[in-house]
Amino acid sequence: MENKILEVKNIVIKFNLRGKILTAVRNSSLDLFKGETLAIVGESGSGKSVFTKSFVGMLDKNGWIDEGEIIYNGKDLAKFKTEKEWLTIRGKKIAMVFQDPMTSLNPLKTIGEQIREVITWHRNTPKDEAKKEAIEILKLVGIDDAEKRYKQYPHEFSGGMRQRVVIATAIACRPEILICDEPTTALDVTIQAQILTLIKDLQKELNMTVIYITHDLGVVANVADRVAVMYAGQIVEYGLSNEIFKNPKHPYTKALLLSLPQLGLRGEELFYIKGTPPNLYKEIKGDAFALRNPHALKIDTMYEPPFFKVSETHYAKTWMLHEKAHDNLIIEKLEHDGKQKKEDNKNKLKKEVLVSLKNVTVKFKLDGKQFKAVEDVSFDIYKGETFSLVGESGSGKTTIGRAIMKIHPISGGEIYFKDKMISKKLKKDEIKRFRQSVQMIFQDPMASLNERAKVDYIVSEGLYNFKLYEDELDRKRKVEEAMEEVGLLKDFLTRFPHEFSGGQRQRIGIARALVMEPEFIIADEPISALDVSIRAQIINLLNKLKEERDLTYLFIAHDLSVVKFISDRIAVIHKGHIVELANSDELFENPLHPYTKSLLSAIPIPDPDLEKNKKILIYDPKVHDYSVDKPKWVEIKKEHFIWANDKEIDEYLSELERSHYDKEID
Amino acid sequence: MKKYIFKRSIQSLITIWIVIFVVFMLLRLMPTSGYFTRDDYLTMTEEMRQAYLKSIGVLDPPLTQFKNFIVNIFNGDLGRSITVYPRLSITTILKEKIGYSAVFGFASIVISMGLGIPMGILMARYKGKIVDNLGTFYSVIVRAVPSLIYLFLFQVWVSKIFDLPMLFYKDRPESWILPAISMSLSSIAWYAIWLRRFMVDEANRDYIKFAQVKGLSESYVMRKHVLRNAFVPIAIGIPSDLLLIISGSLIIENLYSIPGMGGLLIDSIKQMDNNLVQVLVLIYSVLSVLGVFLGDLLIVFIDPRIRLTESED
Amino acid sequence: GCSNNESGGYEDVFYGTFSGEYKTINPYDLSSVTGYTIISNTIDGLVENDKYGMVVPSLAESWTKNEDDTVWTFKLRPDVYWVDSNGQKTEYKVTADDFVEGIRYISDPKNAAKNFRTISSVIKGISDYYYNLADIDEGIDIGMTREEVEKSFEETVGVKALDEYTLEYTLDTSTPYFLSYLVMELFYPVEKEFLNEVGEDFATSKETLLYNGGYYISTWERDKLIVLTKNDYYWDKENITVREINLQKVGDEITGLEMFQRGELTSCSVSAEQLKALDGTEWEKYVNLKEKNTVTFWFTMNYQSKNPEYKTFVNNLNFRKALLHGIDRVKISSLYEPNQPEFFIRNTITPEDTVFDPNGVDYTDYPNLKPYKENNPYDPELAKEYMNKAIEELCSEDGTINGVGRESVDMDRIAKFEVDGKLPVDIVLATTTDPVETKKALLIAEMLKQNLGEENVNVIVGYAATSFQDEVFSPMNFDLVDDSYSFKFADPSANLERLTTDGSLNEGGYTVEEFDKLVEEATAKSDLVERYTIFSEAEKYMLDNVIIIPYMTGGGSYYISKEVPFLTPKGQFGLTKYKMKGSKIQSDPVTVEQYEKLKAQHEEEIEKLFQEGN
Amino acid sequence: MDKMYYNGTELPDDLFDEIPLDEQLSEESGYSNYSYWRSTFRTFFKSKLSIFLVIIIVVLSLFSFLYPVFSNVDPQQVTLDMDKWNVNANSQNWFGTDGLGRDIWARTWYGTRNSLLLALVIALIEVGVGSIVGAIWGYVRRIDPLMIELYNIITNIPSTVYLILLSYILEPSFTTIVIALASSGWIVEAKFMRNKVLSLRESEYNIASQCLGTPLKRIVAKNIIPHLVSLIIMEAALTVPYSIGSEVFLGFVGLGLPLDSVTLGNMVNQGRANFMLYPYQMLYPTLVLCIITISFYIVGNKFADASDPKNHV
Ligand SMILES: Nc1ncnc2c1ncn2[C@@H]1O[C@H](COP(=O)(O)OP(=O)(O)OP(=O)(O)O)[C@@H](O)[C@H]1O
Ligand SMILES: Nc1ncnc2c1ncn2[C@@H]1O[C@H](COP(=O)(O)OP(=O)(O)OP(=O)(O)O)[C@@H](O)[C@H]1O
Ligand SMILES: [Mg+2]
Ligand SMILES: [Mg+2]
Repeated sequence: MENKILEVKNIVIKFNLRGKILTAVRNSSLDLFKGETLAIVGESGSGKSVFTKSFVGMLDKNGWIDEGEIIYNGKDLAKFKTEKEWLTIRGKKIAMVFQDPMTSLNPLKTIGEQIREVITWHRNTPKDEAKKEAIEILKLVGIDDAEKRYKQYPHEFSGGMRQRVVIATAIACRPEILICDEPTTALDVTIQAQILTLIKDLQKELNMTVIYITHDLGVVANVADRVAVMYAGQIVEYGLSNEIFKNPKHPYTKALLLSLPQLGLRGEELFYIKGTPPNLYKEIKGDAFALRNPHALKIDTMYEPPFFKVSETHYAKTWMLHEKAHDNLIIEKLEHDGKQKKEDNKNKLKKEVLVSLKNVTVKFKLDGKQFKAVEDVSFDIYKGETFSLVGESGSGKTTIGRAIMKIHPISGGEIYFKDKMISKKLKKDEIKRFRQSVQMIFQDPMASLNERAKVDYIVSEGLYNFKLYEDELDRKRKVEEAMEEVGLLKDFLTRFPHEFSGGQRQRIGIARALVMEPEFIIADEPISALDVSIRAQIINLLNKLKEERDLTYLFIAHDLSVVKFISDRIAVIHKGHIVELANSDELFENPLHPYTKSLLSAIPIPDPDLEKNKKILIYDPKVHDYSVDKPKWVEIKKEHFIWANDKEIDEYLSELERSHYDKEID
Repeated sequence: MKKYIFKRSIQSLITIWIVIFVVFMLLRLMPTSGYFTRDDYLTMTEEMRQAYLKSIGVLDPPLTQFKNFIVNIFNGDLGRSITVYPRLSITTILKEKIGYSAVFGFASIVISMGLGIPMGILMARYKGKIVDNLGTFYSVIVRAVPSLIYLFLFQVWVSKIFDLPMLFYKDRPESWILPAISMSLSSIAWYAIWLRRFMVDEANRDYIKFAQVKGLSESYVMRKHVLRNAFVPIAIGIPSDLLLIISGSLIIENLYSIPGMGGLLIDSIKQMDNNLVQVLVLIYSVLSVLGVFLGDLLIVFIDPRIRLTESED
Repeated sequence: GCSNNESGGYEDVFYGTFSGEYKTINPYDLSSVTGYTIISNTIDGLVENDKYGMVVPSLAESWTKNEDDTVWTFKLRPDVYWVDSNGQKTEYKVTADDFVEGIRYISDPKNAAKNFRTISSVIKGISDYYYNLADIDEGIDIGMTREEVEKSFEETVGVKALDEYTLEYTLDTSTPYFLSYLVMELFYPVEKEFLNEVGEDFATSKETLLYNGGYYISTWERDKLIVLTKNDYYWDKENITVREINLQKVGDEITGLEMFQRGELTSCSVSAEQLKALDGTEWEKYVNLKEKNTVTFWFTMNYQSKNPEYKTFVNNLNFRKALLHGIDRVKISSLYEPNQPEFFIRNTITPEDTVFDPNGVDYTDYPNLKPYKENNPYDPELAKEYMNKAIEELCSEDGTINGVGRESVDMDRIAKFEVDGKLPVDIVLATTTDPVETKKALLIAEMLKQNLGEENVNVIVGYAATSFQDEVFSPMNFDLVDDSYSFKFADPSANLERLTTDGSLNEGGYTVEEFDKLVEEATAKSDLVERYTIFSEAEKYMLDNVIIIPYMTGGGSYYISKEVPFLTPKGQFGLTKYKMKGSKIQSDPVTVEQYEKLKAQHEEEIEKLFQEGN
Repeated sequence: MDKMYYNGTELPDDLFDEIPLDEQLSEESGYSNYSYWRSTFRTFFKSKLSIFLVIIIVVLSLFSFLYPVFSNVDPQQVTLDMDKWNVNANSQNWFGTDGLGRDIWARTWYGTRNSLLLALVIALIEVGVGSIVGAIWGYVRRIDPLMIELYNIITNIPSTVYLILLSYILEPSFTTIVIALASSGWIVEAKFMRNKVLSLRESEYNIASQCLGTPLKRIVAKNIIPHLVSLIIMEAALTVPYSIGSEVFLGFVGLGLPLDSVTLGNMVNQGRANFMLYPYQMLYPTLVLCIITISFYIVGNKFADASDPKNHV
């Protein structure tokens, strides 16, 4: 590529943390070319943010650039000391957008003012002119009614809109480089897709250079011209988007791609990366990934590999590319396995109803006002199946799970478990039986374990509550068994939760549920807070346990790609209503409800060619006219339910016929 | 919004009622002999004492007394003091005293905001530097050392050093200085410390980092973002502060002989001047409840987030 | 600084202080020096004292009395006007009616006049009138309504306005010392119409009071500042030499001396400790000692104590003698006056230099009392001896107190403890939380322990935190208490009558029939020598039997002042001594030397007066 | 690129053999050595000032508690010898004597012991009761309106009202003061704890415990209280200077402990009366008092900082 706009050379970034030095970025280099979109991918803690923050001098106070150069416009930014120097760069030349749109805007200032002040500040534009310009920019990022919106406060905007505002602020001064640090992680898939499109469009329109940071390889395929993969503070592989996706060379890149659930097949183990990422306090010797690489070479543990050239644009930092190394076989092996098992997933559902919700409504009081978080929801969960609940954030998924768990009281309808009504006050022994048979796994492994208790107590908590053991020895045995089952070592029992990584903690959470020997487990987004390389581990574990213990799952997620892989049936929930419910395959083949369609269209595909041509459907609830014709919950096809009014039902029916016809033709 | 104000006022009213009622009933627990000074008690026969008690109405059933009290209040009659200022109407007492406390209270608020806020800003701005350390040192002293001690030493030494009068004289302006300053000593620290704390908290927020990334200079960010936002929680307390200036400071009014409200409550409790105690408790609780209420309202106006949650409903 | 003063360089404002307790200017409800100062300077009574202590006419120009001293008639000074708080003459004149109205005011229990009891047996019918009203207020049916009783005032109560300027008092018994009552505020006049006009607000502010004295209250800021300004319409305005009396409130007495030194005050008191600190400074030469006064300090013993050990002992004369001899009054006095503490001890109940018989003989010099007056009973050895005697009489060999067993004593707020019925005897010494009182109590406790033997007595100091009356006297929660009483009028009965078995000062619950009889006998006598002789016998009885233990006079504190001494009225009781009439304030404090000189001069003049008089 | 050599070293073939995956090692790599308490203490003790002050507190407390054991000077011993009254510091009476010849050095240490004891007991009660009530209050939604009302009421009634009433109902003593001072403090602590608990309550691990059927008792004991421990320590440390200050104040308004009980508050107030003459009588005890209050105050704040995970840097 022609002209380098930014040249980063051998950057080492260190932090002083609790008296110890931590190396967050180890000797990473990067070239950025004008007009391109570079994606930096890597899991949490790999150093993406720190690396890019150093380009705008925004490292936290305890961190510093220890070595290396950042050349921009002939100047070495790494040598900048004063705020004044940075002010010539920040916002004007290099702008940055942070991860969380909820917290990036000052809640006490109007949206417009926050954009306007940048323009005024940098260009001394008079106020009204700057205001006009700000409104233009708001329009540019797709905010309708910009004049009115200009005067509103951040809290009057939805998450997606706020993120647009943040981006608008960042581009207000037409910077040359825009760094987007995971700008979509807090957003729902569909909105995420919209923001990605926006960035792409802006980049073209303003001829910016964009660095896009994400932990999700799937997302990258959409935006990036080039991709750099980071692991443990180092860039381990970079190349053109296609090269990375089609021909990954570093074992970590390969493993990441393989473990994407999009590629997995239901009823079969996903590929997963063992172990957990290294921590950066320790000095890393050799290849950081070696400990988790089942095909690691002896040399990996001794020497840090250099970059090997794969093509003019593609380099990878692994000894595997050394001519003496054996070609490894992972990909082939997996593809092979995959093919073999493709048809091997006939489900033998017994159709015995285990959990049943009938017209359940849950209300919350908010500032004295009631609002319905879940309204009139009915479905059955059959014994032995994995039933998934999918929907955007705040749609009421967790609430349904907690209502079943009797954490939130329901204000309407009934919930049955094994034909017994449980949505009323239960007797003591009924409670005991219920708590034993129904367990929950939580979204956030960091928050769901009591930091001040030892793992031993955490796992035994349920046993203690109902005295489910004969003696101390029995309890110990049970706990150890559970730990073993989730693949954790017995030694861990005496440790505290904070000593574990996210994946390990999630497994502790699962062990805690397992000791109770439940029949039914509600898994509330058990993987969404986990690192990419860990997700597959947990999914596999859940699947394994289901097989072995004949468990039934209610699996909650906001992202269809995971769900597709593990679910038997899927319910799509939107704003407290379930809008569609069908068998997994059926739903993917014949989505009817526009919301379901938009969710499906937003699933990232880890293939740049496909992804770049993908069209995202945007769901607009206004398409429904429910003012006269009230919607209802109907079984539109065998085992395919939908929330629609009569008119829509007719439409959906004809749509179904058409697709059936299409298939016939096929 | 209206509904919110309405609800909050009802709630405040209930609190005031309960407080007054509880205090009123507690006061009935006190022995009646406390209505006499030693001299009185000695020179009176038992009959005289009873007659006296009856004449001041403390022998009625408590609920009747409470009713009378409330009825009188609504008629604008706060009653007369019994033992503290025998037979003097309470309205007169308050009229005389509130002025002094209010003037000093107001002066002290002005001084403490005038000094405390800049001090807090400097401390936040130069966190960890000398200014910050000095400010912290000052506030530690003021907050950890019992106020009586430093106020007393301040009075004795400073008046000596600057040759200022040790007592307050209405007609000598220079005698207003020491009490006004002493009264602000601790609130200067209060404003400084909290403003600093809020500013430091604010400065760590994502949107402040984002504002910096936007290329705005540190001082601009400090002024337009950090300071403004940090001032919101400080502002909540201002109505209370303003209303309660009339309550005066016991120690300072005592040390400088300011005839304000400061010691009135303690005196009236010690001398069991029921009427006065009740009125004072009434006033204080109305003011403090009102202060909190106004603080909450103020926040509604300066913090747009709150307005929304209300109007949305 | 004398010389410069003689050329007329006197200051005309008096700067003083007052502390917290001063709350009201109701002339009939006074309880503090400040109150006395204000009222005595703003309102005049019938008579006053001059600078030698002689009774001289004030609003009364002259007076006569009947044969047996029961009817007293006063001729008032004409055309004296009441003035208001602006110093303006009002329409009201001071008339005989105003004096009648004063008596009417204090005789109504509703007005809760302080010290009413002191005069309740002086004026004829006043006591019945008062208690009738009290009964009615309390709801007791006495066969009359309040209105009826009030109407009966003129007939039943012995005070009458014979005409505009003639006033007559009719007394219960022969009262030759009646004039000494008249300097009390209770005999002060109040303008009837004005009183009716202001009603309940009377004397709650400077506007609701009228003045006929040398000054009027021109500023009265509660708890802050009181200013008395010279009354231009005063009948004796030539003698009002200080234009203004300015009293500033101080929260803490601590600051007084400091303020004086900074020139902010005309006069200030000096505590014993301050005195010591002034030693060797330039201020030393200015510190003068106040004359002693008629207040007597004495120990009250509880003869009905809840503490069985003490009760047994206190009813034994030897033990009481041990106490009498075991208390080092000089030491106590030196808490106030370290330089010549001996001067302030007083072992008689009646103050010396106060009551004189027609022959000019001091009552305390009567043979019954003279030995007490002159001898300091403090004698630790004797104390020990008496203590041992008492022990011998009351205890068995092994130190068990006869008839006393293990018991718990509950003097609720003051002390709560167990007695074991063995020596040492527990003694509860009750005191207040006032620092000086506390100090005194601790000192006394130490004395008793040392002088009676730690093996014999154990002193428990109990503190009354809020009200001494409630916590100590009413429930009789004490064994030993130290207290002081002022002497209210010029007759031994002032104290002795109150000390009888049923008297209001018998807080120890003793029974002294013989004493009662003697007092009764004495009061009936109108011949003063005879009367005093019987009183002295009665007093001797109290002292012989150590029923109470007087030990110290009031006064005797130090002060520094710019006010020339011996110029203002002098009086042992009533309000006269607080008058500023004739006062002169020089620009430098009065030195000891100057004081001594003036004192000698003053005494000389008195001597001369006496000789002339006799 | 020639890959035969790495930094000049030859790379033998066998280096390129696969090695088996060590499960244990791969899992261990996620192990973090972070420990909340260790970090808290490390952060705390990183400050030399903290160490110094902790040492001061320990030494002063030890000394004041051991002094009565090893010394035979009776702090209450009055002497009749007037020459020994109000003597300035000398070799025999290190801090001099007071107006009755009592040894101020001995009194200071007895006073320190008593004041510390008083303050610690108050701290214990306030914070103890406060945390337990606060934990329950925060956890049990139903009682919230009631408790809020109670809080408003208790904080609205001036604490002098309780003080006096309590000294009527109870005997005036150490206990009374403790109860009186703690009577409004506990609810303030409880409110503080409640706010913390509210944020803890919604945390997932509490929901998890509920799902496991853990009874409230154990949730409070295991899930809530342990998270409050650092707050409890901090609050307890901060209550100490506050209680000592209150005692001084009570002495000032005449509601303190009996004058013959030796406490720093009483000594300061007694010394104040003679300050113009014998400043040492106030200054020495004041010095000790200030050292204690300031130390506790700073230590409390430092601990608060240290126990905040945000500061574990
Ligand atoms: N202020 C800091 N002090 C100490 N360590 C830090 C600091 N900021 C980041 N680190 C450490 O540096 C490493 C890299 O952090 P970084 O934020 O760059 O990760 P990331 O790849 O952006 O992860 P994520 O996807 O979670 O944002 C992490 O181990 C982190 O703990
Ligand atoms: N305890 C509660 N009190 C009040 N409102 C609540 C409570 N819990 C949830 N809600 C509200 O109910 C709605 C549904 O929340 P819920 O947590 O069920 O959503 P979700 O689909 O699980 O979202 P996410 O994907 O973010 O977890 C949201 O608007 C939420 O704010
Ligand atoms: Mg990051
Ligand atoms: Mg959820």
